[in-house]
Amino acid sequence: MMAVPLDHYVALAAVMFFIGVIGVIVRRNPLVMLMSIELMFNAANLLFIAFARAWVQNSGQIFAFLVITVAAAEAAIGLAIIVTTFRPQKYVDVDDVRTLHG
Amino acid sequence: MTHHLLGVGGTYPLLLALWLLPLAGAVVCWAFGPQLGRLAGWLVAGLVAASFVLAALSWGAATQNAAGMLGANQRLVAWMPGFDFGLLLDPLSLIWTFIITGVGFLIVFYSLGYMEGDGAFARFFAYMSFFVFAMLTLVLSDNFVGLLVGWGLVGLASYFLIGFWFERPSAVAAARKAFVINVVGDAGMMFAIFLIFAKVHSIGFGDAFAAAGTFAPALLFGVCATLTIGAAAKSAQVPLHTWLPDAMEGPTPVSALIHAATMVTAGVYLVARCAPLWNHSPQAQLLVGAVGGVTALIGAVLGTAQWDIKRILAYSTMSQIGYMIMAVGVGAYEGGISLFFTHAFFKAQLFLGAGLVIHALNNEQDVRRMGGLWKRMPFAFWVMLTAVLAITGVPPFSGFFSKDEVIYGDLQFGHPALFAISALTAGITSYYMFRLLFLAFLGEYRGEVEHGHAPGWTMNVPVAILVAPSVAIGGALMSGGESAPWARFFAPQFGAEMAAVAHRPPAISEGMTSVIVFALVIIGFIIAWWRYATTEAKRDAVPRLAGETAHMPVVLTNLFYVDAAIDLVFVRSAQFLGNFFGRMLDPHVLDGAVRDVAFWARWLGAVVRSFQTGLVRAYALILVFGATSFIVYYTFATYGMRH
Amino acid sequence: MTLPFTGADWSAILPVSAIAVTALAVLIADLFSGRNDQRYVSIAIALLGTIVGGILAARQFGQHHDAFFGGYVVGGFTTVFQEIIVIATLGSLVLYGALGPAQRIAGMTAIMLWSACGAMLMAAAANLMMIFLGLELLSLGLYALCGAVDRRASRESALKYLILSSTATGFLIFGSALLFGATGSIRLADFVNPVLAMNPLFWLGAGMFLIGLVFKLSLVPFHTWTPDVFQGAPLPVTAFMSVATKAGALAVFARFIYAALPADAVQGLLLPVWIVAGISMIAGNVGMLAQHDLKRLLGYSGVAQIGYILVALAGGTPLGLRYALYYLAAYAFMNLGAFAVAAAISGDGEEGADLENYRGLARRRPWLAAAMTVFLLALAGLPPTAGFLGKILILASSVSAGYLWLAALLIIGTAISLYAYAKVIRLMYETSEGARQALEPFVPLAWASAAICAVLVVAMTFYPLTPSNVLPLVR
Amino acid sequence: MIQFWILAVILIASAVWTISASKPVYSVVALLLNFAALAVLYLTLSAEFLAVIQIIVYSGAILVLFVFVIALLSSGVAPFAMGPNRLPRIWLPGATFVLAALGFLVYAVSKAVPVLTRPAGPVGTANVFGSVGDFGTALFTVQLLPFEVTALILMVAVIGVITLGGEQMRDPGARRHERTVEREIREAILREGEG
Amino acid sequence: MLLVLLIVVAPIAAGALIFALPRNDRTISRGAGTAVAIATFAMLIAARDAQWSVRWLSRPFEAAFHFGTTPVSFWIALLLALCTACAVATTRVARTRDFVALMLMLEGTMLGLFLARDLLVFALFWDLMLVPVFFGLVGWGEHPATAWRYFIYNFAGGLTLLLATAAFGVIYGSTDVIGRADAHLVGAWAPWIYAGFAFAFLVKAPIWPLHTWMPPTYGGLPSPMVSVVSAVQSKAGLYGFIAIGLALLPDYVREYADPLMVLGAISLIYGAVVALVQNDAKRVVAYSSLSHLGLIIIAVASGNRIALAGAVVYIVAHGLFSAALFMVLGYLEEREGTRSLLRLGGLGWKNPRLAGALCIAALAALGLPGLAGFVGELIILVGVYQAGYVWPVIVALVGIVIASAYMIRLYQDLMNGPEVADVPVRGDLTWLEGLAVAPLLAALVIVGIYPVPLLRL
Repeated sequence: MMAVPLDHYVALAAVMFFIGVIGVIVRRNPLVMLMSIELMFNAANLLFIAFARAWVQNSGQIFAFLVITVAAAEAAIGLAIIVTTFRPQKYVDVDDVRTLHG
Repeated sequence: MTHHLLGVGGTYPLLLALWLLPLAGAVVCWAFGPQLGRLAGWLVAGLVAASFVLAALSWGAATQNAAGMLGANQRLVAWMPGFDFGLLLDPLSLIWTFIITGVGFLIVFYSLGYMEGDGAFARFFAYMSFFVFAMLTLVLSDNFVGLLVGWGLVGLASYFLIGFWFERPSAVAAARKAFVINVVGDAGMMFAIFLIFAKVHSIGFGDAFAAAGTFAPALLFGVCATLTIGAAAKSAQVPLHTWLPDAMEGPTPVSALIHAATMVTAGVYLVARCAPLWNHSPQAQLLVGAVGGVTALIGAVLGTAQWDIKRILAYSTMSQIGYMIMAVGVGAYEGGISLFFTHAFFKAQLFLGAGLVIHALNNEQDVRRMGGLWKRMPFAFWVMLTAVLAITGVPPFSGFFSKDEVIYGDLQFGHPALFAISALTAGITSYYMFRLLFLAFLGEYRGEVEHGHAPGWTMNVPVAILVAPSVAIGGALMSGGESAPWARFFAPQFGAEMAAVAHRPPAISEGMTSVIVFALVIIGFIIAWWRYATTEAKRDAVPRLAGETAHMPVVLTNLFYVDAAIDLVFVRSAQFLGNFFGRMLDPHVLDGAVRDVAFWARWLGAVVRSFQTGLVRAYALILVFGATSFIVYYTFATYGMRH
Repeated sequence: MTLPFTGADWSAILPVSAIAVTALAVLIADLFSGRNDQRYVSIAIALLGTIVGGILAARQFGQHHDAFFGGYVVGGFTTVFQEIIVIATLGSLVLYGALGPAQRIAGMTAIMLWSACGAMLMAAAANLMMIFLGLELLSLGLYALCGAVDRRASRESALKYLILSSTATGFLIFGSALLFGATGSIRLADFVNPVLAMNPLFWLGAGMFLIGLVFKLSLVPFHTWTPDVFQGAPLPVTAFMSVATKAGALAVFARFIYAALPADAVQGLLLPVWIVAGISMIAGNVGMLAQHDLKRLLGYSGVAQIGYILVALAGGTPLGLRYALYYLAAYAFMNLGAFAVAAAISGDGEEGADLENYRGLARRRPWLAAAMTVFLLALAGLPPTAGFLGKILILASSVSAGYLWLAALLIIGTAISLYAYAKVIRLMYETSEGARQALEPFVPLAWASAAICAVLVVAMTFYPLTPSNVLPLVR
Repeated sequence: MIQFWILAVILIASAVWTISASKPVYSVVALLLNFAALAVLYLTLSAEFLAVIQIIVYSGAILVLFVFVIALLSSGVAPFAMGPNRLPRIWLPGATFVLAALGFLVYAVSKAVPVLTRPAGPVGTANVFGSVGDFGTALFTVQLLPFEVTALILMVAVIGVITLGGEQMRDPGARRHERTVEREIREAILREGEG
Repeated sequence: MLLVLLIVVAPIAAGALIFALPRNDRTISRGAGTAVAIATFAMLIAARDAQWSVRWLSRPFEAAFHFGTTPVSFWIALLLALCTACAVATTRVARTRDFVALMLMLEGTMLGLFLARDLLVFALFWDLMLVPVFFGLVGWGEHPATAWRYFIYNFAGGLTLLLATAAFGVIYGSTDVIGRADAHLVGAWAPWIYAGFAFAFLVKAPIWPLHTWMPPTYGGLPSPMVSVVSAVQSKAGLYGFIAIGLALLPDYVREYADPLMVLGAISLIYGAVVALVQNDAKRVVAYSSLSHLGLIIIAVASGNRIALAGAVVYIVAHGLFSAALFMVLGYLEEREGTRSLLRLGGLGWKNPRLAGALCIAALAALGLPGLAGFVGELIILVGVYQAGYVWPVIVALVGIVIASAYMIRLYQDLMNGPEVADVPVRGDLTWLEGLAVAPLLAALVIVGIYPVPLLRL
């Protein structure tokens, strides 16, 4: 049944995670950063589901389900923070937010 | 055998009183000085006199030889095993006690007049009384530590009295010098104590002397050599003599008592007291004898080049103590002690006489500004004359007998070189003493003081009393060789040792040495006369003295560079080190890192802060950096597990 | 369909439920209370509910039950951590008074209570799912709390915390997935399998899982958010974060290393953590050196303090956990106390943490200064405070475990920290002219909190409570 | 196998597009594509329910939220122009290292997968594995507590958003003035060329 | 016996209570402070052999709040109570109330240290006693950097002490060991533990090259506090060497005696020559302390019983004379506004009591026979020589000679010489000041003559 070897899924998830991490450190738009984080979450989800399938364990699927739920909540809060932070600002740029440092 | 107040069987109940009375005087004068006023002086004089009386009463107890123990004992306190303190009064300490209390009383009495009107009258007598107590501690102690305590305390008393007029910078400096050099001596003695204690586990004289024969020669020499440092510092022996001439900054009675009669002879006492040690170490004897001889000569030579009347006397003291040290060093204990005994009288007389002059001339001390004083103060002249005759060893004055014993002792104990030195020194002594006498009393008066202080009876009486012993005591006690009272008095103490070390009779007989020495004395006298007392010399005194001052050999004016050498080697180098350590090493090297702690804190903080740029991307980068480091680690750590 | 749970399962989550419900009660009460008294109503209800939760949690001490199929473990270990979290919550709630009258605090109060629930769930969680959810419940609440005050710094701290924490959470989830992949289970208990010690997937999974944890523990180099967020967040939130987050993460970490790791893998697997703990002890303390803001300084301080606690765990010995708990409790009191003093000083909550405000405090408010001194001494590890005894215990533990290099780094770090703490102390006792003259207002709740903490910090030295039956209940 | 490769290419391409798009809206579109492809992949992995959820929650709810926020922010301020890049150049080597190490991570993880030892349980359940029934049973029995906790999480999200926004909604007059002042200050600072 | 606990707690509690007095109170706090210090003195005598103990920790090692004097610490504690009483009685600094409170806390913490029979309690009070001094330096010091230097150095020592204590406890199983004859630690760890202790003790003493905190601290602290600090706090390190080093780790003290002795000897000479050229009177005394403590370190390193007996005498003697010196210099500074040897001079004429007090203290410091300092030096060196060490004895004797030079210089530059015109002379010691110094001076004389009780170890 497992026509596709498991390590393919793992590699794919790792690449997606990697792209997500890159997105967080190279982009300056907080929205895109948040999307990159969603990418990371989804990479993990893919991994969960692939492993769940491999182990025939639905706790992995439920974990993925919960991650989706939490990601939704996090997106809500994160977007609220971005809105409150950047509405008074000229640019939507995280480099502009640096009163706290040192 | 009955027990009575004067003590028999090795005790003397009044010993404590004899010892502590002067301390009481010191404490009372120190605490209630201003209230006592002139009474302070009388009180001290009375207490010292009482001590003297008690000392005289102790004769029987001190000289008895009960149960193999000579003299009287008094136990005081025991600190710990081996550290037993007590007092011991035997013939040796008795002689010193006599001089300390007897001459001391006379000088204290004299001071009543001399210090009249001084702002710190009571303080002076407190110090004097304290000195007497300290000196008694020194000579009455039956152990090395007690001796050292006395040794240190007399140094302190001497320090106080040299610096008595402490508004004078020169007096302050002299006091400091005296004190520090004396501490050098204390340190030497301490080392000797360590050596002895490590060997015999006791500080008592008795234990140490009883074991003297069991000491290894090198150890014994070490003990004696370090004790010699103590003796040299206290008795102004070369090269630790430089403090003594400076010490003349103190009041003249102080010079008479401390820096002539008593304290400076402590070295003599020490060597005599430790005779059992020295007797077992010929090298040590030679060392001490040589130190004494060289000091005698150097003191005499330097005495010829001085102009300050007290400094001449100081160098004379140094020279005479050199004699004594030499004598006790080579083993002629009786001779050395006899010179101490007679010297105490005539040197005190010289100082007190000089004090009369100085007092009369409003503290003028330079002999170049004296002259012709025999007309103004004949009493002083006669006093000085008899004392000079005594010190130069003119028979039948007391100095003759004692000096004779000393000089002959050198031969007797096999040290011809020392004999030659001491004979030569006798001639030089004669020269500078008569030089002093001639310059001060003959010729015309060269100074400006017309009406000085007239000495009161309190000053004249003690001086007059001193004339008697300095003239006669030598003949009375010391003539007659082995059967003289002096020799018999010390026979129990030193007889055995003297017999043991006595060599074959020397080539020159005792009478012959007397003749040789006397001839040298005459030569010295003649030179002095020729230079200072001929009619021309007296007439041209002022220009001739100026010329002599100008042409004085540089070595002599610089006192053989001993002061300069000590200053350079010890004082300057210590100060240099201190400055280097305290102003360079401490703040800039040892403290370097902590000194600028605020700077380093800011710098270190800045390093960490530089990572906190406030940029969220930078933070994310650092975070991911950490994460990848983790993962790299885990990858490598699991490398071996791969299939 | 009947639920496969017994009464014991339900009673296990009673403390957490109580606090969660209290949050709802706060929100509801807020609807019915007037504008003037709303803050006190909120605080009072929240305090009451938290205390009830604490009591309920305390009653579980000594029990042992794996509720919800190992999702929620009841036991001494859980209880101690939960109590510390409850204390942190109480100590932070009382500081809401310092936020200024304009701030509506009901929402914040409720969120903090829910965050506390998250931390308590972390303390009890024994599977990856519950750990993740507890962590997220805590974090989401904190994102909101950090930005809850209408100040630039507050918004900024929320943004930074959000982005960085989410990234770290990404690592944690990915690590969880790998762990799940390596074991086929999400239960920590299933990880204690010698085979896994040789499984690279397990190692990598554990490593990435630990990244998420050390981020929450804010160890260098995962600490970058800490100073900024501590400085920017509202004071009560900072206080809460400084203790509760760390207690929760530490509970997970401790349970992970004590109950989940195959024995053969412990040494190698945790080495990076000990290394970053060592770096944290130095860097955290160095970071304090040139700070001008008390909250920021305490942020750096926290970085180092957690390093100390990890040193206690380094041996993996049963006693090490106890000392870590002791130090954590002590740390809770000293930190909460310090924040209480800070709240009393800053009064209206507007940037009051600037250290300049502390200059000459001893003249104006000697008791506050004395309390602050006690807390700073405790943080520095000086007697007569629990910090001193805690350090001794940690040192003893690391020495007996053979981690001498960690002990040495602890000593060096402490020496550095001293300068920073002493600088604040000196500032308070300085008598210079530049100090402000106005007397700080009397803030009863903050003062009381500071006093209680000070007493406890000292008392803990002389009567050290180290629960003896914690360890058996970890597994 | 072939569908996996197609999906993999779509996933990676859309992920790269997400993080490299010049405008956030494009990122959202790319992400939508990504999520859709993921949902398909989930279907191949017997996770039907999750595939549905993925589409409904992620694509339907979260991404809409993103679009909404983009619109909200665009209305008020200059549309997504960037300020000056303040990240110091010193970070470049650091970033290079991090990227290299991340690549390494991908390699390491994919190579780390061991041969799984299948559990001995009935494979027959595989027929229903991932179905809504199977999933729901587990969710409401064994995993009930996590499910309940998500309720709290969502509650926190709701109250949190209200709390975050609450201050801004009150007293708009003062708020506007404040914002004007702040913007003036910021522009002045930007003109100076430093923050 | 609870009295022992009271000795430690009473001063600390009293110090806290004094804060309840009115802010600008002077007389009550001073009087109360003196009374408390005298009371602790009396209690110490009453509780000489008493002990009090309550269990503190049972894991990772046994520890107890165990208090009670040892034969050595009894005398140091008495010295502490005496010095505190004398110093507090004449305190005249700004904010007297706070200062007196600090002094009492300092006394209490140090009493805790010296009465501790448990290593952990010892370590606790070791760090604790830094705090009052730190506050003293912050509140009354001359330069802020001084407080840092004091704190950083001593805390660094405190930390190694902490580490060593923890290691000792873990390995030995108990820290309740001070004053127990059977507690010896040997093994691979023991040298390192000893090193940790020794570092702390050397910093505290202080011994070259860890001494640089000391001169500015002694110079900067107000004289009542510095007299207690120099008299007693510096003895903590030496006491540590005796009660911990020699008692618990004797093998290692012996094994590493030579380096210790070298450090002691360097300190001895270093302190002496630096004291010789200092122009700040307090710094002269500070560096002289370095020198004197070097001698005690030599005594400890020799391990000889006689030397140790001497060390106890010298510890007490040094405490007495340094306290007296700092107090007298403090009175002088209060009057003249300076303590520079270059600016002062000739004070002796108008101030005989001041001069007398300084004189006795200085003479004791330079080891004048008949005073306490001499007894200590002599017995120490007798013991050290007996233990077979010759060169340290010679170094010590050189140090004694230099000591006489700098102490005489100190005394003469202040009291002798012509009066200096630009420095006003504002009166001799008052009767209270005299009364405060007198016990110290009297004790110097008594110990100098009859040190027997101190020698009974």
